[in-house]
Amino acid sequence: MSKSVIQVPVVEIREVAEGIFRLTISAPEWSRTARAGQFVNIQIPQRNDLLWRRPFSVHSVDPVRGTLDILFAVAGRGSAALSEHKAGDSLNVLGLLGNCFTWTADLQEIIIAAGGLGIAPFILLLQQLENWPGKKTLFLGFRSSRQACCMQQLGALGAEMVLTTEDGSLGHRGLITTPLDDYLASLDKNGKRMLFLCGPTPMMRAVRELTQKYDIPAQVTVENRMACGFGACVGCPVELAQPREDGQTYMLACKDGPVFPLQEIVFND
Amino acid sequence: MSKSVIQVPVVEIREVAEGIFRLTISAPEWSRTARAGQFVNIQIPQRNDLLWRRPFSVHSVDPVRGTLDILFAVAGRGSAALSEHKAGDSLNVLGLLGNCFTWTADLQEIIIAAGGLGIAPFILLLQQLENWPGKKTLFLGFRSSRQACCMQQLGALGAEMVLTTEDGSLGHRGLITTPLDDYLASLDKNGKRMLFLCGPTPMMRAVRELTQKYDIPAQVTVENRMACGFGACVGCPVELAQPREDGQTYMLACKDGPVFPLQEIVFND
Amino acid sequence: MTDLSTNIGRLRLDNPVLTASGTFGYAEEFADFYDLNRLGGVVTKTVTLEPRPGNKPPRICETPAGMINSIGLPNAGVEQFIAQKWPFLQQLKTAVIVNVAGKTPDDFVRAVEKLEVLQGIAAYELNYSCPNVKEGGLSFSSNARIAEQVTALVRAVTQRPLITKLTPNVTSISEIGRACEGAGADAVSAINTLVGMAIDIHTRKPRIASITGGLSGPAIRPVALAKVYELVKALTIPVIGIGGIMTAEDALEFILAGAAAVQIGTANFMNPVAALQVVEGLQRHCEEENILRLMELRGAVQVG
Amino acid sequence: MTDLSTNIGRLRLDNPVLTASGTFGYAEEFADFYDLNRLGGVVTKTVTLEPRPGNKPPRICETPAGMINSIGLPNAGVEQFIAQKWPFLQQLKTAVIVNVAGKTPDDFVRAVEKLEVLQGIAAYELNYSCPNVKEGGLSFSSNARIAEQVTALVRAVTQRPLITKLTPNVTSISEIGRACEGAGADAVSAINTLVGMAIDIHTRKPRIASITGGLSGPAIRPVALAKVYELVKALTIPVIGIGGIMTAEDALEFILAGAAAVQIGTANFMNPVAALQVVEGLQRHCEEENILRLMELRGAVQVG
Ligand SMILES: Cc1cc2nc3c(=O)[nH]c(=O)nc-3n(C[C@H](O)[C@H](O)[C@H](O)COP(=O)(O)OP(=O)(O)OC[C@H]3O[C@@H](n4cnc5c(N)ncnc54)[C@H](O)[C@@H]3O)c2cc1C
Ligand SMILES: Cc1cc2nc3c(=O)[nH]c(=O)nc-3n(C[C@H](O)[C@H](O)[C@H](O)COP(=O)(O)OP(=O)(O)OC[C@H]3O[C@@H](n4cnc5c(N)ncnc54)[C@H](O)[C@@H]3O)c2cc1C
Ligand SMILES: Cc1cc2nc3c(=O)[nH]c(=O)nc-3n(C[C@H](O)[C@H](O)[C@H](O)COP(=O)(O)O)c2cc1C
Ligand SMILES: Cc1cc2nc3c(=O)[nH]c(=O)nc-3n(C[C@H](O)[C@H](O)[C@H](O)COP(=O)(O)O)c2cc1C
Ligand code: FES
Ligand code: FES
Repeated sequence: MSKSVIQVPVVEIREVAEGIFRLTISAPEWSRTARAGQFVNIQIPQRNDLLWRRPFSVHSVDPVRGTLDILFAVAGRGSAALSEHKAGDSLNVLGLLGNCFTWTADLQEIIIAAGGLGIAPFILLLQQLENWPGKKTLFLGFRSSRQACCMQQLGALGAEMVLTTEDGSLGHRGLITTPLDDYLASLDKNGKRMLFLCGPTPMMRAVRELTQKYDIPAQVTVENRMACGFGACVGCPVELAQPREDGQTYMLACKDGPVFPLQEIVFND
Repeated sequence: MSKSVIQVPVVEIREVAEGIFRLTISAPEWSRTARAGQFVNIQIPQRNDLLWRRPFSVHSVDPVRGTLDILFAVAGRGSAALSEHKAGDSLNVLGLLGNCFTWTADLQEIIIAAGGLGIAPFILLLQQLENWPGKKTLFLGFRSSRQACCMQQLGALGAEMVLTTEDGSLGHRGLITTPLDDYLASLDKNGKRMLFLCGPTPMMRAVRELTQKYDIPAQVTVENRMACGFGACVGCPVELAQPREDGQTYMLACKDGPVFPLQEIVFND
Repeated sequence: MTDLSTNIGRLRLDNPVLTASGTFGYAEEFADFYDLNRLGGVVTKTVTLEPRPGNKPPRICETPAGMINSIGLPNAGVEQFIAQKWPFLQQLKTAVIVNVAGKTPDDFVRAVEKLEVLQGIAAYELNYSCPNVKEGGLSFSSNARIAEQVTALVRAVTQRPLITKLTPNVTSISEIGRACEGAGADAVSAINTLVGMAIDIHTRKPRIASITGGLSGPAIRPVALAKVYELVKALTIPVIGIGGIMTAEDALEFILAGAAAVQIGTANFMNPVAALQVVEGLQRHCEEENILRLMELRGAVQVG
Repeated sequence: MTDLSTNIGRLRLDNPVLTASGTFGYAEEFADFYDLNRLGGVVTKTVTLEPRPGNKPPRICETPAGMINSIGLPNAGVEQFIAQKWPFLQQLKTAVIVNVAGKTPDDFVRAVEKLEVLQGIAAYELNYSCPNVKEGGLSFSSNARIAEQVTALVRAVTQRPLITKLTPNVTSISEIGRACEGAGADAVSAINTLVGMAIDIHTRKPRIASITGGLSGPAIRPVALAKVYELVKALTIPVIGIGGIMTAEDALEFILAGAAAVQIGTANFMNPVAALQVVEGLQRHCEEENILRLMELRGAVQVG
């Protein structure tokens, strides 16, 4: 798929939870071709002092309307400016960037572990998996019910869901790793499964330990700082746990990723 | 009058002619104390890459509503961003800055020469002169009727008006200096008069020649580039035609001006 | 109550926020906006032995996140400074640092000698960026030998704290800093502006009459921080950080890098209360992070 | 049709817009976005004799109107460059300039010797900013004697046009430029990045793992323009202007200051079609102003 820069209208923007926005843009081609894990890189026009674009995962698509959604949190200056957009405003978007989650035909189950905004890429993933015959189990954790989002979309997408909040205001109280640990322990050892992960670094570390403990292959999507998003600046390295055969010790988050085999990479921060 | 920085709402903004906007802010104190020639220095919040505030003359005031107007043209990045403001938006404004037009009690007539946006400070001047007994004559020139503004306000302010446009689309065709020359020639030499001037540099040069020719004292307001607007950066010098007694060769546009005796200064650009 | 105080050699400041020379006039220009005694101190516009008219306009232009200036150190000379500006400055309870420049080493010495009669000057800051005609246009500040010589000569005529202000336009700022330290400077301040230029493509003229000028503002902050960090590692005397500081967060970067104080420059133009807001922001930061003495953070950057 | 062509010594370019080393990969990364042959030329990412892994993350951070990078010249070495990257580059009809760096003078010579076998390299650009361990961490580019030596050694092994890329982090860039000219360089390019630093006040860590890095982007444009203007006055060989060029207007400032060509760096990240838009903007400017040959504007800045 060739990358391009498009100038597109905002179709809709909604605050779906506290400080969390879903922004819909018109992008007919991408709405048909986007794969879960891929991202777009958005110019923030109001903030001429911000040099870089801001990267966001493709959250979901509607190929019929020709739209693409991102789900984002107000984390700083750029996302704050983005959240002030209105329907009809024009955005300069670079996409589709990065690789995607992949699975083989012989899998029995896909387990998704998402922390907070880490849910973003998985709506598209579940859309892609709509007619997939295997089992889909989603472990989803939020800090509290105030940050919870995507419940409605998830309801329609046919995954079994385990929900936690740190304060117990929705679902089980605690971190997602507790029920995930129990669940992985309960599984028979011979089934072919894959775990997909997206969330904050401490969660990624914890889930990595679990996948090691239960020997489950896993893919993770990383969120490195990015100046370009398409391999030009070499500023977004992901360290490999083992150097590759050709001696390379780093991969690029934007080009070789953002999805990586969980065991193969080192979390630097 | 002590200077201050205030955070105030935009009360109204209107495009009053092609690319020319009148912006009204709430500023009760300044609406009572502003004098014609003084200016405010406005931060452009949308444009974080623009370091400097943008200076604009006080255009008119409404002490009853407690508002102050500026009249501005879209000249570049900052004024373009300013023009996109809406009523209710908040602006950070530094004021009141600079000196003002002054006149003595014994004058018979005040002659105003304004080119284009140069009309901006003179509405306030005419407001101040409302009960002044002398004669007020306004020479006002625009490029064409499309840029003409303030006609309604001027109607109510009791000045005799000579209007020109370069393309003849309103008033006399040509430059303001032609009728001004005729008018000055027609005056008796003994009357006490003062001319107030604001306009583009070529016009200021031409009017200076006329005031020399007819020996009429005049004051002009200048629009130097300004980093601060209150004497701190020393970046806005106005060159004196004759060094002062203490040897000084420059005055500051923002602090010693922006109003200067027309004969005493040199136009550098 | 958090302790924001800091020491520049023997000079104790209530807080580390100073104003940068040439951006704060002689302080009077800012008296309308806030109580100047809330600052750690003020640094005056550069004073020279003889009056200087300043450069031809245009003297300033705006650049991305910065500005270029070539003001030319206009001032009425040290005698008029004493007569006209000192009476106001003398009333201030905060530290008043007088910035001095000259075309020759002797100019510096004679200007400082005249200032020595004034009671209450907290320190001198020597501005070496004035072009030195004798040495072929090179500024004092880009030559370690000359910087050393001027510092030593001024050191000989005053007991007051001496701060030498360094230019970033050199291969090794720490070499110059070490020369000043060796010659008896009590502190260095860095950075002065970077040499910069801009052209109006429509008129095809330089945007500054003197062709090149000094770049300041947020654009240069990363350069300033790198130079301050280099100086802190190389010197034992305190370093005062200057360059693009707009907020308390920016000031903290310099303190973490090891600066004992900071100066607010260009920010004063955009926001006349900027320096006060930096003081308040530092106070707030300490309260939020339970820091009892701000200077605990000095040099606390975690490297390696 | 306006003539946008320019000459860098013997090298003729269809237009003066090149891409800056390290910001355009090996060109392939941009092939999706536009026809690369519309550029005056491309400069490759730095190639070194031996493979280099690059620096630890974080390697980049954003600053006001700029960014800091410390990528560390990761590349697979000159042999892998020839095997993996050259096949794509070779197909381009536009000028391909290969940027070379080394830790020792000998590294430069051996890398260039290996590249000599390739048909179609338009020129070499020598990147002297790689820290030279032998000379105590000083980069080649900040020492005129070493810059001269490396230039002369490489000059001896190739007939191809040689461009030496200069660092701005020196007291006198024209001194280094003159040394390169004297040693046989066909052109100089300037500037490489300014040394810069930023600290995350919350983690108290430098924002770049290597503590300091290189500042680029619009923030540094005024510095770049001043250095280019200084070089143009001091040298007889062409100067290629680099630093914060985002638009055709920015490029024109450099051409008016005397640059024979320009390189687009950081802009490529924000806007992948930036370099093409500069070409188009220069074309449009010439048409609007009735300029038949763009290079009529070279050095046309009106001073005094
Ligand atoms: C491939 C990819 C996909 C992403 N998908 C999503 C998504 O779907 N939804 C979402 O809300 N966010 C996502 N992010 C993170 C998002 O890009 C950052 O939150 C955003 O760039 C912050 O910009 P800002 O201007 O608001 O914050 P800034 O003001 O720039 O910074 C605020 C804080 O965030 C940190 N930060 C800035 N940029 C990044 C970054 N790229 N990665 C990590 N930390 C950063 C800064 O260091 C600072 O501490 C993704 C990032 C990547 C790389
Ligand atoms: C005391 C004073 C009073 C003024 N009153 C008014 C007024 O009442 N109405 C009005 O429309 N304008 C007024 N101006 C001019 C106004 O400040 C400028 O038009 C405005 O700052 C341009 O900003 P910008 O960001 O839109 O343009 P920029 O993008 O910054 O520049 C556009 C062009 O305008 C030039 N320019 C920028 N700033 C100035 C300046 N301060 N003076 C002259 N040229 C400049 C630039 O060199 C450039 O060529 C006044 C200026 C001063 C100093
Ligand atoms: C308009 C202007 C005038 C200046 N004048 C002086 C001066 O007279 N003496 C001096 O030592 N530094 C002078 N400087 C340099 C500042 O003190 C400061 O070192 C520099 O601007 C960097 O800080 P900043 O980025 O916070 O402005 C001046 C700077 C500006 C912008
Ligand atoms: C991320 C990044 C990587 C760079 N890598 C190199 C490099 O490998 N070799 C080199 O000579 N210059 C390198 N540079 C410097 C640029 O080529 C250029 O000289 C500098 O960035 C200034 O131009 P700009 O402001 O347009 O980016 C790099 C710059 C950046 C931002
Ligand atoms: S963000 Fe530029 S290479 Fe990955
Ligand atoms: S604008 Fe700063 S002194 Fe006049």
